[in-house]
Amino acid sequence: GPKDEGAKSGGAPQKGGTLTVLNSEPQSDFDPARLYTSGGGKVPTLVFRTLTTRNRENGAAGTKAVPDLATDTGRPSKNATVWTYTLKDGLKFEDGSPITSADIKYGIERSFAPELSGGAPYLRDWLVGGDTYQGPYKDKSKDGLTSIRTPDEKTLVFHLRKPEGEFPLLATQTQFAPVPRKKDTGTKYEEHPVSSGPYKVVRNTGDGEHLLLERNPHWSEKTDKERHAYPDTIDVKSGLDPAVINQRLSTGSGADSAAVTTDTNLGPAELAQIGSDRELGKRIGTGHFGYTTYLAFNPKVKPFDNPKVRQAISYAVNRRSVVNAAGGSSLAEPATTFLPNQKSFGYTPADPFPAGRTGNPDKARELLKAAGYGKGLTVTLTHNTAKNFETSPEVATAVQEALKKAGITVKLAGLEDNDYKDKIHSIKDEPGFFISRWGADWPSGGPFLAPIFDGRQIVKDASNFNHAQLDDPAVNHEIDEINKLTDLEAAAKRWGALDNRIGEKALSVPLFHPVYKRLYGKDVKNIVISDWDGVLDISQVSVK
Amino acid sequence: MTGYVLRRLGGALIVLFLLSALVYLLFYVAPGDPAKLACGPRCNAEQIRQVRGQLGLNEPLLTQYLHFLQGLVTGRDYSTGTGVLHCDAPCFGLSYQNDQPVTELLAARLPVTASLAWGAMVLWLLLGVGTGLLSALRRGGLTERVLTVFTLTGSATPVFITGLLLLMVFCAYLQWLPFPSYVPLSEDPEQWAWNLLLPWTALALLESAKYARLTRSSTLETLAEDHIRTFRAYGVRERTVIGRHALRGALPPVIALNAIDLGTMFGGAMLTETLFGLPGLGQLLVHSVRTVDLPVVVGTVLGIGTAVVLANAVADVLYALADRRVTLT
Amino acid sequence: MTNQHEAGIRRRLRARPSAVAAAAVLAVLALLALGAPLLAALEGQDPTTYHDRLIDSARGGVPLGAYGGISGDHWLGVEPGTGRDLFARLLYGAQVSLLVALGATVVQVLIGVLVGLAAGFGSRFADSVLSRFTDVMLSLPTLVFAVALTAVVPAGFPRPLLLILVIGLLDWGGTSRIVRAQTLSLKKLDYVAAARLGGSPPWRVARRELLPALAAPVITYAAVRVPVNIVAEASLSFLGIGVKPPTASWGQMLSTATTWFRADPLYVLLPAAFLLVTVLALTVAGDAVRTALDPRERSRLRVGTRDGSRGAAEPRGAAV
Amino acid sequence: MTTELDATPGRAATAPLVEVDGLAVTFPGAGSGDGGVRAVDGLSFTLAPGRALGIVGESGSGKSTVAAALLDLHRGTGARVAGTVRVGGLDVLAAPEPQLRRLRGGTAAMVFQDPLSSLDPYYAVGDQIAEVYRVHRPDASRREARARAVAALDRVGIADAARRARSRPHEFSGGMRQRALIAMALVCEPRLVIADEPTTALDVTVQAQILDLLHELREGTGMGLILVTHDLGVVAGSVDEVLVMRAGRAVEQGPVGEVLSAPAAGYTQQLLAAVPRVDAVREPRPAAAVRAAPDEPPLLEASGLRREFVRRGARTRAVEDVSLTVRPGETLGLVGESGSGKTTVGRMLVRLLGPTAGTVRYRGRDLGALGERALRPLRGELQMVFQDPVSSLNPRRSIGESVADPLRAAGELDDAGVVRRAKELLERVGLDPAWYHRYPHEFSGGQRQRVGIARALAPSPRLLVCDEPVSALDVTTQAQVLDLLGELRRELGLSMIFIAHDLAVVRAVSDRVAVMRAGRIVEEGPVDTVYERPEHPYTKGLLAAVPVLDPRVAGDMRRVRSAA
Ligand SMILES: Nc1ncnc2c1ncn2[C@@H]1O[C@H](COP(=O)(O)OP(=O)(O)OP(=O)(O)O)[C@@H](O)[C@H]1O
Ligand SMILES: Nc1ncnc2c1ncn2[C@@H]1O[C@H](COP(=O)(O)OP(=O)(O)OP(=O)(O)O)[C@@H](O)[C@H]1O
Ligand SMILES: [Mg+2]
Ligand SMILES: [Mg+2]
Repeated sequence: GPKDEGAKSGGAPQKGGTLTVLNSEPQSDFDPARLYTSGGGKVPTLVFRTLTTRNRENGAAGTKAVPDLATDTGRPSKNATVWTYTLKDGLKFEDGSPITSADIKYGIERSFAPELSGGAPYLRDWLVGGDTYQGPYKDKSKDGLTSIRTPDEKTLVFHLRKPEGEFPLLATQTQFAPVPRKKDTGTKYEEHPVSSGPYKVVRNTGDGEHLLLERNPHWSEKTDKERHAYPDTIDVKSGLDPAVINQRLSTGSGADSAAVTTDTNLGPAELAQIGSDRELGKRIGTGHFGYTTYLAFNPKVKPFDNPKVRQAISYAVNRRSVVNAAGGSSLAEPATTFLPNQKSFGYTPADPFPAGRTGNPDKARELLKAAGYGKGLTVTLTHNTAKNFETSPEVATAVQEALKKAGITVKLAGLEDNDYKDKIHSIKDEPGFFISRWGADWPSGGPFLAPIFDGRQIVKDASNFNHAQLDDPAVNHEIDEINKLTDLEAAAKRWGALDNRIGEKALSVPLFHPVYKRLYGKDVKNIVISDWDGVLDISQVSVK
Repeated sequence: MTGYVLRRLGGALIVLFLLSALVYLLFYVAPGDPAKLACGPRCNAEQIRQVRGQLGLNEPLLTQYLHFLQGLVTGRDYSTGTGVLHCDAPCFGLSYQNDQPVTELLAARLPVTASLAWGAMVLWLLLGVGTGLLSALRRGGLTERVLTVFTLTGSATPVFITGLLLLMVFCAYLQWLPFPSYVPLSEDPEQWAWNLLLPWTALALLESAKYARLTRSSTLETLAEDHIRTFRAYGVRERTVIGRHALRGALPPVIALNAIDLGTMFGGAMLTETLFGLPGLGQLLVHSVRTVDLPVVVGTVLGIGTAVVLANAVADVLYALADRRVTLT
Repeated sequence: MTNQHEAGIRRRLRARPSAVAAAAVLAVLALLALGAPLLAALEGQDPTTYHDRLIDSARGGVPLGAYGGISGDHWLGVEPGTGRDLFARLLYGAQVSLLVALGATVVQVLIGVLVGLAAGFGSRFADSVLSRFTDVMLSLPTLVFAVALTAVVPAGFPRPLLLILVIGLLDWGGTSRIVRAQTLSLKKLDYVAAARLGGSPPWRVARRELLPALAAPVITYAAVRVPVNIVAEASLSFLGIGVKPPTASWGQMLSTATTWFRADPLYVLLPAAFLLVTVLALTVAGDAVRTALDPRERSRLRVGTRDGSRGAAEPRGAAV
Repeated sequence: MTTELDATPGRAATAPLVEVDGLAVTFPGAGSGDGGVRAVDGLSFTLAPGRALGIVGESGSGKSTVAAALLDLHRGTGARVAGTVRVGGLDVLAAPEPQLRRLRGGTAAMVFQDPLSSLDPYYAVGDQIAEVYRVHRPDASRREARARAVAALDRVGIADAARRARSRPHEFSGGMRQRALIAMALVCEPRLVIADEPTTALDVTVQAQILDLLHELREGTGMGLILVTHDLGVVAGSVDEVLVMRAGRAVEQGPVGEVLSAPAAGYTQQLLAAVPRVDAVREPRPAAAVRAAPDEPPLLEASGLRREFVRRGARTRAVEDVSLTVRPGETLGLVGESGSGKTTVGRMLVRLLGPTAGTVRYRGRDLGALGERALRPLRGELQMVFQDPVSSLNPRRSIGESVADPLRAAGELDDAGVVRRAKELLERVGLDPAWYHRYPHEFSGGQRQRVGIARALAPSPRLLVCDEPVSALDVTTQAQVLDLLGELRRELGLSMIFIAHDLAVVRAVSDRVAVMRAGRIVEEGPVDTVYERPEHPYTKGLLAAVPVLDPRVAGDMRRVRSAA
């Protein structure tokens, strides 16, 4: 589509040149089966094409799925349990061989192999037979995963266990990228994945730390409306410290002037430092990603079984200091709803326990008194000690300070990252009160609300995300109903309503939604940052 | 001498063996489930179970450890799904996180750490031995006082403070130097050195202080020895006495300490690597501990341990070689 | 030790102006740490209250006003992101840092002396076992150990104590080596042989003949350990296993401050300066104690005589 | 108190080589008040070319300080030097640095006491000598200097000098090192050689060789010699005049024959009287003690003792197949040169060391078969007096406590009893019991040795191993301690093993003597028999090398040695 209204300068983008990518995390998982989500605007998008893909547009327009390998975003059966796709003509792998529906089926199948773990759980949960299938390495049967049918070389039919109106959004994930069975080398595939996109891997050293991508001659621009592929070469250097990345981008000497990063944001200190520098200020892109940091309650633990206590805490929270602790108003927006404040999620403004900007301790005290804790209350707040400003211990202390005013003494239990994750995601060890965050797998209320509030997603013996262990038939039913909708706008409205309904139960206290600020090199043009995940879209930029 | 070296090495092997066992044990109590981490954030119980089997975590700890030891000696084979991946003889296993042989990961990080360590060493030797000699010669004078303050400050400053101050001055205010990031030596030697200059300096400032003190006291000690008196009594110039006789006697402990420091640097530069964002062994260790990546943790710890233990052994041998008197009494 | 001997030590300590200055600095620091609540009250602040109005929320939470927000109310400015008072945090931080460093030193010295003495004075077998064990401890990276230890310890366990234990249990190798080397050379002295001939059992020999002689090198080494342990506390905070928030320690402050060195230099410089001064003072004091306890210092002048050199040659191993 | 040393007419005509007038050296600080230590106080003497002067005196009397002052080695050390010193016409104390450097080694060369530590361990001996040569002959080539060094080594009697010049000091024996130092002194053909205790670290046989060498060189080249020593026997055969020092002052000066045969000063007399003589017949022994029935079972019996030491892979055999017996009341002397294994044997006998092979039986019981615990009751009966009075006392404990320690360990007495007994013991060895609470550093070497003896006596031993108990002491103190030991032996009926390298000392106290060499006993027998009719050639050599006090006899003996 036509690109780039909000950004950028100096003439139309041209083909040619080398784009440098400075990243902190190496692309050590470069296997489409192992990537958790689509890799969005990131490096994998240059090599893997999928059935559908994100709309590469700035802002909210970018939250829609659009066709990629397929001719459309999928044709659902009436109840949305069967989805049919047709491949475009003229699709080729980097070796010139044609891309067939079998290649896509195979790519999905191998994502079930335990050797290639790491992907998102949706395919397992949605596809018929997905819960038991173990991938093509173990299962040598001719038909493989039978819920994916390939009646011919161009057609794929997916059979789902229940209606899933958002299947086109799922089909953006890299598991839907074609993998030629003959070229599959199992766990070693990631060293040199076979490209279906505009670039192919020429060099991959240091386990994805240094990648060199060059044009894939068999990629045809005609079949791909979404990727531009302006630069001739893409040089990805990772394993860098975030501070180094931002420093190099702002200095922009040599190759760094034509550099971007796809995984590093500006931290509060960097933002403060850039401050009034106008030149740098112009080179900052702002991205939104559906994310919420919140206080989670486990009502199975006293005193959080008492809604009044939960409400009191909701009233007492001082979101201003929380936002400041999380990096200030440029990097975090105060949250009063669980759903991120974006239309695609179905955001419907609400504030069931209005705490104002700095908290309402009086109201909180009142509630506490009513709950029988008039003389004060001591609770323990569990948090992660990892030094990441979005969840920094300062957020916990900000909560602690605010609750102090309401007569609640908060003891902090900071846990080391692994320990923290182990505990909060285990039904057995789950603390009563902790800081948690949730982000969307794609921009919709479904993957945002269901794992957290769907009673059937309470996981007993693995990672559980339904922290409140809410199993409310009404909520469950509504989730099922919305999933049946294939009109995503209509669905969004109902997700918003559901969010408000759940919010009134005070099962969590939304704190803030993060905002991402990304710096890019001075010679980089055609900046596109969509609200899908707030990442600068690498497939759009040009350096000439 | 050979026998001594052999016994030293035997001892080193035992230490490494114990070290690996200890890490296995510690790992056992450390929080986090590697299978969950490797599987991704939202695996179900069945997936986790399968991944656990895939990683060999279902076996009892002892069996795992024995397999690990076996792998060290004979190598191991791993299934890639479509075929097998052979991990050659000193096989520390595959990373849980990304299935890379640990040896490869270590090999990829080693140049960074080695660049850091060796470069810093050259610098701290120049700085340390130089100032040490100077203050030994000008003892009691103003020069010594100034140098003493310098060395004390140097050794009293944690490396991340020195590093930060250096960053503040040279990168932020003066902007003379790039914010360090690693450029391989083979790629661009000039950039390599330029980028590493600050970390080298930070480490060298810290370490050189120790060397200055050691060189100083060692030189003074040698100066107090009888053979120095002999040469003075024969009219040899003070300069020659110090340059030829005192320095030669003062060097063995410096050499020995240097070997040890170089060894520790291979593992101990964790803070420096973190501060300057250099992707070395120290950073790998931090990362792998965070992700409960046992093979990498064990591999790195053993790698670092080997460096430390070897350095100690080398230091002893060097000391014995450099100081003839040790072997004879 | 004789009174005369002690007087000599005291005289030698007093004769060094740097030692006196270091002692003064340490005394002031101790007062600041102990008087933290009082001084903070004097300033009218406490170390935990957030001051949202003192920071520029839109610019990452950098303190408003020049020099990190120094003002009459906040003598040393405020912390970015939270607006907490830096003066109060520094003083309270001193408490934790010094406590942890001293405690860890005590633990290290206790273990180090015990292991070193047992290795040096025990049987050959005990020596090789303990020495190997020491080697293992010396080459074990702190991080692995610290993470493992924090995991087994219940969350309610007081953090400073945990830090003392982690640092103490990890880093006694140096002490034990020094003690062992000293013991080995002391053991050769005739008075130890004489004590054995007199029929004293080994532990008695160790206690009466060896331990007193070990005091000087151990005290000296301990004085050097304290600053090292302060830094260790800071480093553990770097790795996220420091004191629990909202408690401040210099290490914790430094580790959060690292990213701010451009935007708010004072935030870095203040804890760094405190740490630096403390460590420097401790090092100078430790050095002074060492030279004062070292009787060889008296014979420094005897350059060129046998007496001057013989004594000086022995602790070479210790320095390495 | 300048005396005309140059008695010989004719020599007086030439200008003196050395002229010292009113020399005073003060070392600053050092604890004792502001004045510091006045090590040399108003010393004057002269030395004519070609003559030899001996400076003798007890330890600490200032001999080395004088020697160093001749080359102004005190310059820059903080010591204050007053008076005048002229060497070869140069006013040493006032000379500018370059002239002083020319003097050092060029005009006057110094030979230091300790041959090992006086050479740089890191460089070849020949190179070190060549270096000194090039300092004084700057235009000499490297090769020439090396040739000179080889020649000098050859001259001092190092066989195969060209090859040995490439060895490092530690590859040389003690005697060879001392020769190398002398070669270094000779290489620039100085007019004066100052030898500061050149032989104290050496065995008697080697000592004799070195003294002979110095004598020959002096005769051959006509250089002057100043020989510093604490051993009167050493000066007897080697110098023309002596100067006796005490506490920094000269107490007597004169021709060597006169001073030694008819000492004028009381101190010199005392000194001479205290010197044990190897030819002296042993003091009469109480019959009861000596003849304690030869058939009585031996108190201690060692057979086939062997001891090896392993150090960094190198195995040294310190003691090999040593068997000996000690009967009750008897004293067995053990002599031998340094490193021959005496101490090792002694320590094995009291079980401070376990033997590698062989057995030690004490009163019929095999000590080796007893564990540490079973041994403890016997410990008290086997005691040892150590050589070094400094390291044998714990500097951090009062002497009384050190003596009381074995008593406490025995646990028989209560606290008051222990203290009482310890004080008795102190008194017994001639110390004031009131000194119970004093610390070792407050005592002199002789007094400390007494404390050591008191401690050894505390557990009421039956056998006392004395490991060179007097070698660290000067002659006068040495005599006192030996007297004390003799007394104790008589009164308490102790058996003793007396270890020493000094033949004269051993003769003075032993009933029987065993001569050790390289770990083995080469000869054993009643003391008079061995000393008067030695059988083993080694023993003979040893006895022939002992310096004697009579200068004439010394000269005769030297001639005999050089003829042999
Ligand atoms: N550098 C010095 N500083 C202080 N005192 C010293 C120094 N050198 C020597 N003395 C003192 O000066 C006195 C004379 O010492 P000197 O070494 O000349 O004695 P000596 O006669 O050579 O003794 P020895 O026979 O033991 O060698 C002694 O009391 C000694 O302690
Ligand atoms: N602990 C030890 N380790 C290694 N070698 C030793 C040890 N003790 C003694 N030796 C060696 O054993 C040999 C005999 O030593 P010992 O001390 O018994 O000799 P000594 O006759 O007492 O000599 P001195 O007269 O010098 O005291 C020497 O070569 C010595 O180097
Ligand atoms: Mg002397
Ligand atoms: Mg001996």
